Amino acid sequence: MAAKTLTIDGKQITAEEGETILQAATEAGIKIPTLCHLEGVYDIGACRLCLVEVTGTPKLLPACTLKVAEGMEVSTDTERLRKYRRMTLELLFAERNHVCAVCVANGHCELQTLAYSQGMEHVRYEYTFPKWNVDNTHRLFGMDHNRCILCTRCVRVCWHIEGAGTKNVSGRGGKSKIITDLNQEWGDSESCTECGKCVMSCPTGALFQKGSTVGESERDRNKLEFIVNAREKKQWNA
Amino acid sequence: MILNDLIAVKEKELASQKKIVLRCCMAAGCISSDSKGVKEQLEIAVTEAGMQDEVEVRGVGCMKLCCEGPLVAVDPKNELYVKVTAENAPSIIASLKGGKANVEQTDPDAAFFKKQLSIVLANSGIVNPERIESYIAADGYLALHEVLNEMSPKEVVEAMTKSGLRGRGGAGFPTGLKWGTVAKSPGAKKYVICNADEGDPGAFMDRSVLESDPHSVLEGMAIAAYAVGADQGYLYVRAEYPLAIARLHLAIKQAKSLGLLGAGIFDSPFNFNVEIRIGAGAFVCGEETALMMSVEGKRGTPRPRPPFPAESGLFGCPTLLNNVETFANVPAIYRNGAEWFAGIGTEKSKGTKVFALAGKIKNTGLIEVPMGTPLRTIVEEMGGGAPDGGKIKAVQTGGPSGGCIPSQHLDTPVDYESLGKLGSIMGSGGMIVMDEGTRMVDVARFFMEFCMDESCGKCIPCRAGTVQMHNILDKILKRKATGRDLAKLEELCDMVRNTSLCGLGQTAPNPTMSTLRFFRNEYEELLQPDTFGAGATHSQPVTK
Amino acid sequence: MGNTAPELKQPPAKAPASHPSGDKRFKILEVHMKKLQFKQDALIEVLHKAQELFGYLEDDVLLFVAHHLKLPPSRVYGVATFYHFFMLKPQGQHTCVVCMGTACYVKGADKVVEAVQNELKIKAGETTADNKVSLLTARCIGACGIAPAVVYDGTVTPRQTPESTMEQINKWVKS
Amino acid sequence: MERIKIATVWLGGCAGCHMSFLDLDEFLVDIADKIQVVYSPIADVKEYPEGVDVCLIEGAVCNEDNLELIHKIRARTKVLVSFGDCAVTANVPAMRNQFGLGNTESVLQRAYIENAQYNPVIPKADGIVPKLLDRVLPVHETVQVEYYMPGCPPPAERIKALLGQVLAGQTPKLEGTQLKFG
Repeated sequence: MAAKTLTIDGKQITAEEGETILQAATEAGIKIPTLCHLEGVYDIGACRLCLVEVTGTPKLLPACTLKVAEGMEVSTDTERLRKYRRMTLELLFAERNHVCAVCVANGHCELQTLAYSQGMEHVRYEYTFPKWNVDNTHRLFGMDHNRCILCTRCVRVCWHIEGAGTKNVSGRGGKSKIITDLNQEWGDSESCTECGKCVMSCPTGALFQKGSTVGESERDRNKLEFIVNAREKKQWNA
Repeated sequence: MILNDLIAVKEKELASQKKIVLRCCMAAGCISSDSKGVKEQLEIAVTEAGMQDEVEVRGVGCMKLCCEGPLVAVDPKNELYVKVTAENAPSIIASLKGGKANVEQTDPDAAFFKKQLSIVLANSGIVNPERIESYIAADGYLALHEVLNEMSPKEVVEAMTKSGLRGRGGAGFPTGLKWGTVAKSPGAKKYVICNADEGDPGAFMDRSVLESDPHSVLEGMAIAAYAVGADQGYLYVRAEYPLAIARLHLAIKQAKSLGLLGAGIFDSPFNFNVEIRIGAGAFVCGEETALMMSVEGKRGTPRPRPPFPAESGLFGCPTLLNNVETFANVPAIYRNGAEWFAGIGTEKSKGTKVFALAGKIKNTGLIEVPMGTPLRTIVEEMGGGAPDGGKIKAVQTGGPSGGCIPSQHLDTPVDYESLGKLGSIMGSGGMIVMDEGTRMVDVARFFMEFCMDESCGKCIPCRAGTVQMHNILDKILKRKATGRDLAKLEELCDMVRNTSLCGLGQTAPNPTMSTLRFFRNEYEELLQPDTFGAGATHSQPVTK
Repeated sequence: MGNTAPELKQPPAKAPASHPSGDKRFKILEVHMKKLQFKQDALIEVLHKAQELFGYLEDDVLLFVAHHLKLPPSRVYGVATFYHFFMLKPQGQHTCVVCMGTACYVKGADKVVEAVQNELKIKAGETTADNKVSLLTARCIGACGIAPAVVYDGTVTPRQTPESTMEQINKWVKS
Repeated sequence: MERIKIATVWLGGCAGCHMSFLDLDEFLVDIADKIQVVYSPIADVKEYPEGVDVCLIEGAVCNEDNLELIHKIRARTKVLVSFGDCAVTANVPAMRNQFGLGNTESVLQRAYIENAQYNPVIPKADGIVPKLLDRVLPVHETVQVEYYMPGCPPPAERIKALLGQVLAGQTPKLEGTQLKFG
């Protein structure tokens, strides 16, 4: 593997060929906000929070799928990017019913954390207050669609890590919904292995373990990475 | 099949040509006005008059002046009957022996026809799209033969580059450059895809090309496949175009049986198979990465580029993707030479462009004009202006991704750059004329609603941003919005355009932005006074 | 979903060769899938065929397709609901599709939809209570030259007005 | 130095933010000589006065009374602070919005009839019981708001930080975890 030299936020960095900007930045201690990205599963560039500016390219590009290149100049934290990130978060908060005060993930929610770390002090867009249901039919887990941000992490872990393909997205646009099998109740699913990886992967309180209190709902994401390393690289470093 | 066989087919077809040909439009528009019945009755009338040996009633593709359909043309008398009904048939046939048919005619030499320059539509309304022999008689598949026998793939790409053809799907990417990139991409398996998912509401050029001259698209695809080293092609067609699909199936079958598609084309080592994939009603599938997902049988959600399809496309292989009109240009370019093509149009936009002229205009239908033709020539001279003495207010190009060009800019030449400067795009060729009765905020909301419904939902700015923008536009129309809402709308336009994952989201704000640019007063007239009562000293510290 | 996901290896589906209901249409669908070599990428083609046979895609049919193409049901459902062309609910005996493309819209297609909605007391996308008429809208059927266009039971009809549309619909209602 | 006129107001909310305000403890004593509380649920003042410098607004705008009051407050106040999640996001009071926007009747039905253990009746007294708005709104959707203090409730430290900045004559700015919802 050839090494590539590039600058991120003015910092000279050497990265392996094939690495993404997000990986290279993380290794260099530069934090780029992400939401749909999850270590261990493939990236889809959907949440647009990790967009960065690349000198010479008019378009903003997602750091999670953009590969490093020799001589690249990347900016991750410009005024413009910060503004767009705040707006993206505002749009998410206005899209469904995210009521932090009464959420199982309060205090352990990536959306909540991103909101304050990006300085989103209020939402300027009108809340849409859609009516979504809560699927409480599974004996171990529940899904509250009101809190879903459609990052599809659960869909990807279910496909890519567990291999069951229980979860997918139905519909499109704002009507998109995470489904179980043929859009049936989770409790009736034949394909679900009850492995709980989807719950571990969820950035918000949309997927939750039943019976756990707010304090317990911290997710063990390292476990997902551990499993991927074990399966793909045959490395078991817990 | 070798060249001599091809020539034999052509000569046989020409030799069997009858003295008089009645061309009867059998494209979807005229069929909906019963042109099938017209054709049947014409055939019966010919038989009854005992003229079978001198008269051919030929079902042809689109004859362009759709608003006057069903159309029947008489060769060589150069007569064009309009709004023909089945009952008119005997009268038309009787007139062949002299006299005048009691059927409305239009002047085939009127500006609508005379100002056209047909390359893509050269066979449209002339050949029978259901017979490959008819296409071969018009020199069809000659270009493919020449390319396979006399040019290396590299030379084919070079000629395409020289022609200056740019993608007709909307963005105008140089076709030669695209072909070259795919050709150079390493990979044993490559694909060619024809994007026939004409999704712009108000555009029907590709439908007409597929219905009227399907073989030109197949030939174009085969030449492209040879140039880039592909052996498999897919035609992705909208399910809303059943007639086009049926004719394509037939065309593929006929081409295969003559050895013009399949294995060892023209006895060369070149193999090329084409499969049809039918869309299922998703505008976003016009975006290339989404289209490929759909061809793979998945949800048509786009993915970030790079990697570009030219490097990693369908099933992860290098893939060439062009639209219908682009491919339909290809045979003519190799038949007549790249220089010939480069001699048409403007400096940066070569060749012709097909437009679907519709909306509040007298002559609706298909037109093909050289690049650089002023909009005014198209809408006023050819289109005949607004009907009933109305006044043209704006011309919308590029559909939900384009903009509204106000009447004061009608002298703009139609080319990629000029339209871009006005905040619109060439688009795939939909051209909707709007008159004084059209409210521009309503138009903006119409397109925003379209984008909102068609957003795939993958990325947040497009999924949630279009909803918010639509809500604001709705609020403005209901006279409930204030200047603050308008400011929010403009901010969202900028954000969604710059942060969305694919072209759908990136261009969704265009109709709103262009109407704001040229018709801002229409927005402002609807705004309400702000009752928010801002704090008088709000940025001041409050200490006394 | 499943952008770049590796193709899944599902446990062999234990689907019966044909459907236990004995409905012959399942057999026809299966033959069609066989012709397409049960290729997973032919899912959309298969769904088209299924809708042609059954009129709409009920759960039973989707499950049958999933088993035979060896795809997870969630994927089949995800695809079926992504595309507007696929119907998951049965349609009325007659369908009236009003084209709402730009050309039709500026020539008054919205008035046509409004008239039908008011007369039949249903919204676009719904079916009358007696199951006689379904009102649908389309995003452009490419018939812009003859706008506004309405498709009655599959037949494209040019230059429609609220009156001409209601005339056709009333014929159905009275039949 | 003239004391800064401060008001606090309680719209649709649980009063938790005011409890948190009282948690300021000694700080309240520290600032007592710098401020004058001119209107508050914890002070018995009937009419919102003119010329208020800063108003902390707890709660969402839920009914016609709230709406009338907030407009009056706006007209008579220099700086408005959305105080707590209900003011900033409409929070829990807005959860009724999901159950039919513009359908307040079904909300009342649910609260006063279906869930009633005794005496199921919807309170209706024109001029006394204010009418519910079609939808519950965060304060900034009704009037201009200068500063936002999220939290359910905002911890005393957060209130202290903002008030401290105001009293120090600075433009208040909350950052990082001080902006945390919930």
